[in-house]
Amino acid sequence: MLYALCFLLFMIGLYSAVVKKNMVKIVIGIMIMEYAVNLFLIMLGYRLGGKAPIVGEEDIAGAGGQVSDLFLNTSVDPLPQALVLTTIVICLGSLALMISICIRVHEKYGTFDITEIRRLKG
Amino acid sequence: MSMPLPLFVAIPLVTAFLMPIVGGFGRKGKGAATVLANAATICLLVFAVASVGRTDVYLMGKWSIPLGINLVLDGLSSLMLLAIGVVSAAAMLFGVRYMQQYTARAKYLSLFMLMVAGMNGVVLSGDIFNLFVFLEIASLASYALVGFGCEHEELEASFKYMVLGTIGSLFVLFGIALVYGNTGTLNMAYISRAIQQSGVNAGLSFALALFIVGFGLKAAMVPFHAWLPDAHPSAPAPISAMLSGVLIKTLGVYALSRIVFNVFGISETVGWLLVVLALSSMVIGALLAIGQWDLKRLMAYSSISQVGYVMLGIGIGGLILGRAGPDIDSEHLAWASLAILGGLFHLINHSVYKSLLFLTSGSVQMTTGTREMREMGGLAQKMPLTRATCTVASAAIVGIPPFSGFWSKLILVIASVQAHLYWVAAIILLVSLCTLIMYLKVQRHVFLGELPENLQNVKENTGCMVTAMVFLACLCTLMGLLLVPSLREMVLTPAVEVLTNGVGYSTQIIEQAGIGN
Amino acid sequence: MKGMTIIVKTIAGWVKILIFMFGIYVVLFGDITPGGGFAGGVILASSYILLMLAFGRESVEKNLPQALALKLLCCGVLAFAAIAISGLFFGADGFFWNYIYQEWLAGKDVEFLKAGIIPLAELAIGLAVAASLFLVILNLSSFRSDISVDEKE
Amino acid sequence: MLIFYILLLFILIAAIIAVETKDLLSSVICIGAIGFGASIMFLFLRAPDIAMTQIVVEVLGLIILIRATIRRDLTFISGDREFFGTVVSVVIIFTIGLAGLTVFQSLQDFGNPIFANVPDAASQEYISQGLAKTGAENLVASIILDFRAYDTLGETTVLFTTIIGSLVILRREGRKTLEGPDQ
Repeated sequence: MLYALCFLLFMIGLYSAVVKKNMVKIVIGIMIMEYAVNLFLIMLGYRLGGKAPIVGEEDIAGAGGQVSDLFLNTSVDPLPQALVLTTIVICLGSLALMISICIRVHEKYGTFDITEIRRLKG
Repeated sequence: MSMPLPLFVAIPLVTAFLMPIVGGFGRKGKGAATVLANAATICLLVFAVASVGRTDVYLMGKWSIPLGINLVLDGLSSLMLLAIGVVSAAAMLFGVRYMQQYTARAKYLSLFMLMVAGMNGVVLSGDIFNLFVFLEIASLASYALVGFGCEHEELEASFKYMVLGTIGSLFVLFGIALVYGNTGTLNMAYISRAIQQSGVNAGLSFALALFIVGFGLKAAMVPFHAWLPDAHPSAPAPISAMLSGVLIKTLGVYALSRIVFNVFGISETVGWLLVVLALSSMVIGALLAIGQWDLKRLMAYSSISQVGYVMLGIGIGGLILGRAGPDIDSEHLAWASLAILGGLFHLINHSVYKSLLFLTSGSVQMTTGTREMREMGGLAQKMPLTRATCTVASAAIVGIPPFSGFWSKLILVIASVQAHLYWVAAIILLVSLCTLIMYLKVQRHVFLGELPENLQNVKENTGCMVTAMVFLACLCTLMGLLLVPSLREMVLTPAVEVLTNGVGYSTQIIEQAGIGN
Repeated sequence: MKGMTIIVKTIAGWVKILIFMFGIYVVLFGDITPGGGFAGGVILASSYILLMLAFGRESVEKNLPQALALKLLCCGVLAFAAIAISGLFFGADGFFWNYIYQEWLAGKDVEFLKAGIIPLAELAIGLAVAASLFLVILNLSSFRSDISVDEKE
Repeated sequence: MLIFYILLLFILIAAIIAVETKDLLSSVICIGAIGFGASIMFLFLRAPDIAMTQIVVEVLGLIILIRATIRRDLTFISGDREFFGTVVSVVIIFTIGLAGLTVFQSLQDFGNPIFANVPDAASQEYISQGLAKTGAENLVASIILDFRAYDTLGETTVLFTTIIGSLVILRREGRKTLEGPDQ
């Protein structure tokens, strides 16, 4: 059910990106889609009553960095977290580039309305 | 191992990082940056030629899979590396002179190298998330390069391209998340093994649909093609050559066929889907192209139609493989291989002649200052070399016998007849006719006819630009030699075997990774 | 942008140091605590952005010119790439091979650089991220009122 | 469990307001609300690294977005594109949404991650061997900078690409006249 709500968020973003005619609204739609994917990835790795994937003092069971069974069985999945860290930065980068293009288009055409930005024919 | 695989990514990356520093030292620095970038692309071309015929699995950071990321070099990857190497070396050389009409050349070189690095990364990656990261590098660099001129149309095309491209990337990312949620791994070989064990459930088939839409957007297959006719003409000519020549094939066709064939395993439904998408791209692209009067826009629509040919070959092969199932007899396997061979051969042909066509259009645009075909004419006397190379490329794309395009189209026709799809063969011939009409139009209106008053003083380009065009034209005429058995065994057959092998990919990679290190 | 009032300027001057220190802390201890190169780099960049909002763009640009920030960015990413490539030379043929932890410090108990290349990579990434975000904000805010790096040459 | 539903509903409502409101500045502020909601949610999902990165990135993203909207385009542009295109897009989105809603049955239940059920999943190995093999207590750091460091190289490159790209896009003059003949 939570997953489906996440997918709904993705669809709201897609709706905004495809249907709206204000360029900033399109960018906002893309941002919402990104949030949805990030949330979905993290949720996939969550374990009920889990622990953050950081080995504390009390989790070390033996020499050479062996961790205790308790930690092994309660830690949440670290892999999606690493992936989301990557996607967050990618999204920030594409946001910066997209906003640069928006500002430049606004300077050239004087509007954010994409139905008026139509020099290229179909 | 003589040469480690990461160098394919590391060389262009380091060159790209160096560009803003080197280019900061005034005029001499810019010259040095240009020389450095050209050396890097030529170096990559040499490496790509050296890697033909090798298979290799490289483990990043010496971590065994699935812990770490692996790079895979097989027949298909080395074919793509070869195409990227050839086109990027020629486009870079062409750009030395052409890009002097723009400012910020050091940044252009940097973005160009980043795009090459991204494409090489996509081609080599054996990890699905890593593939996504490098796909983003290549696409972000191309968004910026499309808007490089900072004029009205260019920015508009760039925005359109960026929105659709980002939506495509997010679809791919959501598909990756679903795949991870269903299989618990990101390594393509392990995903493939898990899918074979559990079968394709609802989540995985939805993920496959997301991948087809996402990569279809990158490849500009017909329902998703809206950005391409704007983006490709707006970019500077060397970048148009890169985008049409290799980018849409690497990010779209290569990634899609890798995932459909090697990770999920081909089925008849997916095969039909690919054939239908390919046919609609071919027909609609060709019909729209005939009506264009903008030289580069015509070529962009023709790209849509030609990518359709590539997908058609791969799709027919997939259809035959999917119909026969896992225990396929040798005759059907041979026909499937032939279809895929046609598709891949057309892929590499198209990357050569379409980039050549875009370079000639850049040469024409630079001397005449316009892309409008109605304002040109009679350039044959003024620009003999451009005319000659353009004619060679047109002959190849139309499919006039000694040139390469003829052979790949012939193979596609034979394969579709063998698959009992006679109407597909008819469509291939009809689309070829449309292609003939559009390139006759180019010849008629650009190079023949009356020379307008204002173009009396134009001169042929010399130096780097002509060298790049002649290099590609020579390749274009010689490309048919790839079908000679000994060369075919080296270049094309291994690539075909990768796709016909299907999900056998997983066991092969896991074995190689275990033994190799 | 001329900057804000004297109160804002004074407080921003103090807070800036704290944010900067916090950013460096987050970057350096990324292998032990949450955070790391990216979060730390963004915090470092935001200390400069605070200065930019309080004192105006010109004074910040005097402090850290665009061309220098671009060079810092290149140095950061080059350092990260160099860490990756150095794995090919130290230790047999492993791109990104963590040779410091696996070979040089194997079995030893040290405080500094305990995780091998990880803290070094965090530093490189922190530098790159801080410089790049600073550049983005500076460029977006200076658009229309200033010439960019290229035309100064 | 309940807290996740509350936070997700909050995010969804903020998203709907962000998409539908007429005022651009309020829609940007709603994006901020989504980001902070997501950040708190990451904290409850036991991902402190992500929560921290999300919050700082969110601040910067908001600065960038506000920079784009403020003092520009005071006339409100609202509404949709052409009627026919809108209807087609909405129908397509609705179908994808319906198709998508059914597929989540195939996933493991929430709170029971897939890696715990696959014997040779990489994540098991990361948790049990991560500290021993890389020396970093923060397993996320050990993954992004050691096991999957190649991804991080790509990620830094993405940032570099976008910076160079936006510098290129924000140039004052795109073209110049050609100097001298080609040699």
